[in-house]
Amino acid sequence: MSQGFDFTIVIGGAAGQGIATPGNILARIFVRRGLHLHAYNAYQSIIRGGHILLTMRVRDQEALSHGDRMDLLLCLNQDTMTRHLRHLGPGSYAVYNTDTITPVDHQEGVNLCGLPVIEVTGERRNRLAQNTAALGVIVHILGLDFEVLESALTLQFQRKGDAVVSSNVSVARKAFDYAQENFPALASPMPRSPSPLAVWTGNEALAMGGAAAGVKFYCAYPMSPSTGVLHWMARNARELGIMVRQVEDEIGVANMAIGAAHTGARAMCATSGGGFALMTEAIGSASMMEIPVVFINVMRAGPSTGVPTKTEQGDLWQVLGASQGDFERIVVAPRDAHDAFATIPEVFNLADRYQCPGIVVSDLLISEGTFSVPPEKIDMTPPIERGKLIRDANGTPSAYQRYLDTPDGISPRAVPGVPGHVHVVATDEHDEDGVLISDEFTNPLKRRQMVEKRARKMEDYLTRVPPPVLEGDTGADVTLVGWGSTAGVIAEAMEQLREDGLRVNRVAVKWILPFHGEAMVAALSGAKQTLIVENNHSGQFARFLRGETGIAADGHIRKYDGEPFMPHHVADGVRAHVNGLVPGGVFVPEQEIIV
Amino acid sequence: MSQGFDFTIVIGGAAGQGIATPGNILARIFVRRGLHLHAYNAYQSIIRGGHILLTMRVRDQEALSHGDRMDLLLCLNQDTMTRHLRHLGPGSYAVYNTDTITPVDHQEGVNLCGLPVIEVTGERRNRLAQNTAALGVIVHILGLDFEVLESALTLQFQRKGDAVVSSNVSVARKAFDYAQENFPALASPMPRSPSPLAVWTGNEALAMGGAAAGVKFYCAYPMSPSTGVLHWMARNARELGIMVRQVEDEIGVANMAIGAAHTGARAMCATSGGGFALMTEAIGSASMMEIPVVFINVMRAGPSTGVPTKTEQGDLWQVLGASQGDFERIVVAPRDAHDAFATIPEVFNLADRYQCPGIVVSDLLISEGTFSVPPEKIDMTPPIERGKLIRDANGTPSAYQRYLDTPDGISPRAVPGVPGHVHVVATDEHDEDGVLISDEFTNPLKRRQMVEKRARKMEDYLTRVPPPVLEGDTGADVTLVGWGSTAGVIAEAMEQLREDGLRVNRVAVKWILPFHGEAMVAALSGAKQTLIVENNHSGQFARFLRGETGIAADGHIRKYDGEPFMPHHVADGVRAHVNGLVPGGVFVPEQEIIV
Amino acid sequence: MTIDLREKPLTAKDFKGKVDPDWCPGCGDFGLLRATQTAVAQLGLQPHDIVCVSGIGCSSNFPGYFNAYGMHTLHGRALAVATGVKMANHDLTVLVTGGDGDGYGIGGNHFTHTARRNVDLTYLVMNNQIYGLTTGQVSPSSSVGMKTKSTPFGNIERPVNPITSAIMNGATYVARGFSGNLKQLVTLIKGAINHPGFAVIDTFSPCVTFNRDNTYQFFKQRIQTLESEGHDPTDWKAACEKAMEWEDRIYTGLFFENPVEKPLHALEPILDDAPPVARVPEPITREQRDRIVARMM
Amino acid sequence: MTIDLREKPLTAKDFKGKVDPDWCPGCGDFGLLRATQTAVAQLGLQPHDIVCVSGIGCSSNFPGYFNAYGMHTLHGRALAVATGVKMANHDLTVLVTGGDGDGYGIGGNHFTHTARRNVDLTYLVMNNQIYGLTTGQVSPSSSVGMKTKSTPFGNIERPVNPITSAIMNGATYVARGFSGNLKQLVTLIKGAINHPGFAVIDTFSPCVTFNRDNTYQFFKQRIQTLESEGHDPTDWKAACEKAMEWEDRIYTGLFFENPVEKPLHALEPILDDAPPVARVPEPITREQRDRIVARMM
Ligand SMILES: Cc1ncc(C[n+]2csc(CCOP(=O)(O)OP(=O)(O)O)c2C)c(N)n1
Ligand SMILES: Cc1ncc(C[n+]2csc(CCOP(=O)(O)OP(=O)(O)O)c2C)c(N)n1
Ligand code: SF4
Ligand code: SF4
Ligand SMILES: [Mg+2]
Ligand SMILES: [Mg+2]
Repeated sequence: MSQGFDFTIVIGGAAGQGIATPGNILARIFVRRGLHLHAYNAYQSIIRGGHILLTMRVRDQEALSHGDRMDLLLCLNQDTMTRHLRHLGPGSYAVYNTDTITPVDHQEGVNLCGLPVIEVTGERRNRLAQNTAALGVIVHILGLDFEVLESALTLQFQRKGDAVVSSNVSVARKAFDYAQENFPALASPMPRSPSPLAVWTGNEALAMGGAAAGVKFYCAYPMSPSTGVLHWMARNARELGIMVRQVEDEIGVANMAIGAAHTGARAMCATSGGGFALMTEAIGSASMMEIPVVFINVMRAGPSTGVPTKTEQGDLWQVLGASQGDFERIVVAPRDAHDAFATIPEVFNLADRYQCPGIVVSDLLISEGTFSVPPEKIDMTPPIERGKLIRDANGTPSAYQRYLDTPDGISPRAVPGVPGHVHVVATDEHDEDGVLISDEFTNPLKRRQMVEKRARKMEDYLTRVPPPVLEGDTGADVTLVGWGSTAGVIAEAMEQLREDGLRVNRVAVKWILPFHGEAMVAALSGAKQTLIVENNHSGQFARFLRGETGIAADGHIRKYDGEPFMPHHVADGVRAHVNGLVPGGVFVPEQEIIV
Repeated sequence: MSQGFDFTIVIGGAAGQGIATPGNILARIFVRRGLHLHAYNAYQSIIRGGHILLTMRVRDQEALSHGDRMDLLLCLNQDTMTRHLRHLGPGSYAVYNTDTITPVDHQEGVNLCGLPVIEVTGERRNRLAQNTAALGVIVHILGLDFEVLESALTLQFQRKGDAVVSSNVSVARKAFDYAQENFPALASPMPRSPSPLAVWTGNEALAMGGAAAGVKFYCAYPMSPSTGVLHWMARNARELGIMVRQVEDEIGVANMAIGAAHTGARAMCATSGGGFALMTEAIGSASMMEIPVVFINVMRAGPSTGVPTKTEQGDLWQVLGASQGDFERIVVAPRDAHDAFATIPEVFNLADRYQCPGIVVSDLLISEGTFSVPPEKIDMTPPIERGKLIRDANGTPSAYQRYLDTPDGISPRAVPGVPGHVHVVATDEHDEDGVLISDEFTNPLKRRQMVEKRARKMEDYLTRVPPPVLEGDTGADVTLVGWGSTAGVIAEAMEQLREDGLRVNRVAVKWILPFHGEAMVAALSGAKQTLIVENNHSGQFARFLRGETGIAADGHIRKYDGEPFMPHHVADGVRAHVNGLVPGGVFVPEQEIIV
Repeated sequence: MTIDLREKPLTAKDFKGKVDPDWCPGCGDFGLLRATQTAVAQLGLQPHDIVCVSGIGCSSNFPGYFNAYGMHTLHGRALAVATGVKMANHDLTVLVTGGDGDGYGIGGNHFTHTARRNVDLTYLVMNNQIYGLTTGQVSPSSSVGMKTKSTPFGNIERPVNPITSAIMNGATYVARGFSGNLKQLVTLIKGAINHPGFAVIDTFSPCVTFNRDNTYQFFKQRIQTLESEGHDPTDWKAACEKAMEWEDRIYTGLFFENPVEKPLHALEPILDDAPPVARVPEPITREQRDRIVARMM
Repeated sequence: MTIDLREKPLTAKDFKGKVDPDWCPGCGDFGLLRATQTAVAQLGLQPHDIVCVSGIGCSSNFPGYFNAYGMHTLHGRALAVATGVKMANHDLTVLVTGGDGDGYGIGGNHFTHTARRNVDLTYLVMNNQIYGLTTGQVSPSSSVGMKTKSTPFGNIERPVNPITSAIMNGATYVARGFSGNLKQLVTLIKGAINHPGFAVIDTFSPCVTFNRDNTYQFFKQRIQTLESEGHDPTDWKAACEKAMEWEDRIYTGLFFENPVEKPLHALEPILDDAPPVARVPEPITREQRDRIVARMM
């Protein structure tokens, strides 16, 4: 496929076997060489045991998905060998400890790199020696100098003292030497680029986006796969002056964030589906009181508790239907980690402008994935626009009305503490002055006026967010439509299909509500065969899109087994559709890698 | 319009002035005469003060809405006179106490029936004397014998003792006599029919539907306009052996109902929008555990706390988006009180069959409205079908699997206590035996199997609920589409338009999810101009319908000021659309009666 | 940040809201409103320095009748919202007003955890032992046997005791008032506002429309003040014991005070310099950014 | 209704679930599981007579490892679900199992109100003072100063005291166990199941993976049994006082018991004849229907 360097290392083992450490060390090595990384970790809700499979794709250009390949499989236990050796093709490598692991049936041309760990390293007791030894083997295979590994090990273990560092270096060295003698290295070694990259998870990107947006109040209740945002915030709270609170439940979280936001702080909180369900009532209240707050829903496989460690795009309708009644809010689904980072300040600016809640929809794939990022793309001082916010009295106060029915529907918003602007915000319907009209006289004319005032706010919204665009060949045979995190995998599937001679373009939808319906119709107006790709069972986006535009796709590619799409899954779906092999209209790829 | 008897009495006053009593007395008089009643009470969230307006429409045939007319206005205070006298047309009546109330500008031909209450009745102290006296006047106007009122008063006040009865009868008598001398009666007096009717509110109908369905566990947290269901249940609990609990919040409610349902009792709970938001997480869990429970959402004007005493159809998307992930559930919006009553047992049978939650969407208009009902239509022993329920061991237990992957996706469900069927139900994804697959090995193949098993359950669902049908002229010029409670007002608007010479038909949608999309497309296939009528701002049903069928209506008639549609609002909207006078496509009627 | 408009000392009248209360004539809530207006005036507070947060209920309409910044939020959520307000700007005086259903029913978990955290709020509960706004259902503080629309055969659940519950959960100022004793209420409210920590005043506030059992009469016959008995508010056991009395004698006054425990905002070093809201526009510095990015490489 | 299969007396082993626990080796939850299996076997209960309800958390995986009817419900909601189970069929023995976060954090309000109602449940809390399943954040029972992923600079919120809180809220059997003392646990659990009312056993159940502070060692050094001190479980004040000790001495055992108060199901006459579930198919009689309709006319 690609001509440059594109190599995927897969590490498998049980929880508690310490997969994270070699993963981290390799990630550091790669990004310091300026290579791009896209890592997906398939894991379970278990602290020890089970089966973890970490897929690390390294590329000399941006890696938009974790790809389709296994070029090197590191087996930390027999189970990994048994499950995955058959996925390896000719020229690939299997690295394992021959003391405990035996190869199984495999394709021809696989390089079996069995290391007798005890014999080579002399380590009998240390369960983790096999991990460090494996790194020595891998570094050799990649054609790197041992010094690269040595400095990475030093960095990793220096907190634990010199003895730990030197014992690890020595183990790695012995394995490296053994590998040089016994195992073939890559024909063309791993390249390097002059500009080192940084590495983050999507949750860290979301948290940093919040920090960049000026969030000074963050609260949460832990819930996978969103908890990483809380962890980053908690760690950086002191340095950045962010008040971080863990609250008793998600209802408390949402309401506390609303209180802080009303008081003038930018406030954010993140959760996953079940927690978001508990927040919905508060989200509606923020809209009614016209308080800007940002809520993040990191989707995992549902319904209900579902599969907490697996990904899905199954909460779109929950987000669309969050809370009773008609009300103003913004919904956006970023496409990848950097997009998530950059979107948060944008959403805050929009939420502040329109004085309404903003909902950011991420998923496990983005949030818990590990990705490289060019450091210069980490802009921590994006523009901050707080809209019609009154933070001081500015001379003689005039008769202030919190919900003044202005031409654009947006009323100047004073924060508590400002003299002369005392007012009450209310979740009951109220008049321009914040006085309830749900009580003594439920005036239907005033009621209608206030509904229309709030709705009017959003009239110019679509001029402020980019419309969905058609990317790729115009006049293509197939147009793929995705939303949120599938953007990358769709792009890579398109590359594969192009190699097949199929002309494919795509629309990657990000801004969901209010929706750019007309632009979408325009973008798809020339489409010959439209296929919607989404990571759920019922086609949540397809139904939404049809409701907003009337567009019924010609076919669907869906996956709902908890594992994310790989590019070939999408490409296979396109081929099947093009060849008329999808009678029901919905193609569901087989998940080959069973974790 | 109609040729028979069709008369609307409107009573206005402040909260605390005792509007309910004359309202109840008149209602009893009407239904005992076998006349049909459709009453709507416009009120506020206040215990004393404000403005209440009770509209009681009496008809010799079924009254499908509270209509468009005021034939008799009873003013209990000056405010009512000032607000509403101008709504009276020629031949109508205004009844009031001249001691405290003065008429204002009015149309010609209104019969001003001012009663000098103190002078006529001799009652100086008793604030409520004016109400009883007014009944005397009204009974005269309606052309009824005084005995009718006497027996109604006796029935109403007998609990308070003979003295209260006789003083009320005496006041009423004096007023009746005065009225006979001073005010004209109706040209043709109120008729009677041989079969007396009963009277209920929609909430009572919902509760009775539950009782008829065999509900043995009802729990709730009070929330207007759903609380009437709790009140009926509490009152009848002992007689019917229903365990009724008021719980600490709606989260507790939903989960408690789930516990009771799992144990084998039919369990139900009702709430309104904000409470429903809190229940959503549990609703998803019931679906995942495959437990049948019925949740009622009685909509009121939103968003958020909104206008608690006003009506709206604004929670459709909340209901559609209740809880994260894709999951099985039934959503139905009954059309009126009797339909609500009859629907509950149906939903229970379906929920039991498909082992999933059922959601019934009512609104304030249905739930708090007062309606006549022919007693023979109150069938308290509807068919009960509990599906694949195992309530005893039935011989030697075989290897029981709670989530057995059967051909129809429905697995036999054993309740706790049955020997040999011990199992665990789980909100985490699980295998056929109920063992979690979210833990040790999150097997994507099993995951997919279980998602598909649950989805398969609903495959034959549409064969079991009636499809939406086109009612009225085929080949009509305009097709009106409504859902839930607007069925009646649309039917009456159609009558009015037919008198205009406009040919109108309609589809009144009731069963919402899973949706009869194909039948809907068929029903609307011949429509020339489709207009969707709904009681919300954003066109929630229109968007849903388009998403399910691709049908984009030609126009919309919407109302979101808290007050329900009156038939002429809908008719006006149709006329405006037909005449091309609705540039934006959305007609919003003016609410003329300001309460 | 704000212009100081504090020229003239304010009186209770200056704390009247934009509209008159729509409570039923005789409702106990009038008493707490008047007492609060008097207390804040006597403390020399300005309307813009106060935020009054409520949930939903008759009593929760309070902020609309009180001249201060107000938030009329969701049923049961006032304490959570108020904690957010206080954490964003601890220079504000934050009052929380609401009903027994709002606070001890649906809002019970926030009550427990706000007490545990000792957030510096003044929580004024208008306890009428009934759900007023929804027209008379049983509340978590209704007595056993009470007949309501949802318990027509009499309540079978024992009521919460907000006083012992607040004490045991960690509230540091716990009192009981009666809307028939304004003088005591004013004193208690002033003490609560001055107290640095979570202060709860559960106030008997009769619902004259739906609660026929716990009337002014009922309380007048039973109420005794703790002051008159020389109760020691640092003795939690005595406080709990006195709070449990009900049949013949019911105490009002300050049950418990913990003068030592610091409030939440004082324990968080981030808040030492200034409240978050004062730092809102403060951008991430170049050095901060570089430190963060360096850790990622 | 059900066939009686009670031929042979069961042993703890018969209460092993379909799969082995996936808890970390050494996790305290193994102790509570074993103790519960032993207790129900000793009481002669049959698996189908028991329903074990949990929320979400490491500890909440309990029902999967226990041979009985089980419900693995939502995080924090086990007590509400279990109340529904018990109200629908009070002939069942209903156990509720879960974590400290599940029960005292998100589930706190159900805890308070279940205690107040005295629902006849046995509530077994595996208290590890941490959020285990979500990989180590502060919990409402974490000690002040504890460093976790969400409190890297140390926890500043005081922990709940589940014992005093249960007692004050009305639970009628309140105990504390330690998964390092199986014998005591078995006794306490048997007592709890036999007790007609809401029984809570808060059990120290060390999380060996995420809680480095509250280890077996920590507890072994401090734990003292109430039995050994002759504590009187009807004395709530002594119970609360003993439950508050922490630094040097930590008590386990039965703190409090109220043998008089009736459980909720015994107070509701509707349940006198039979549980609702037994009456499910019972239709409305003609007479009942006619009485109802008559009132509507
Ligand atoms: C989530 C939710 N559930 C229910 C309601 C309905 N509701 C409004 S006020 C109230 C209870 C009022 O009782 P209380 O808090 O004691 O206040 P009071 O009216 O007695 O002063 C309820 C149940 C609501 N607004 N929101
Ligand atoms: C509504 C909701 N919020 C958050 C979560 C995530 N979650 C799962 S378990 C858990 C806490 C676990 O702590 P605890 O209850 O103490 O149990 P432990 O794992 O320590 O035994 C959390 C926050 C969830 N499942 N649902
Ligand atoms: S109903 Fe009761 S609580 Fe509400 S305002 Fe009236 S007296 Fe007060
Ligand atoms: S993480 Fe802690 S609580 Fe969870 S199983 Fe492991 S030791 Fe037990
Ligand atoms: Mg109350
Ligand atoms: Mg825990």
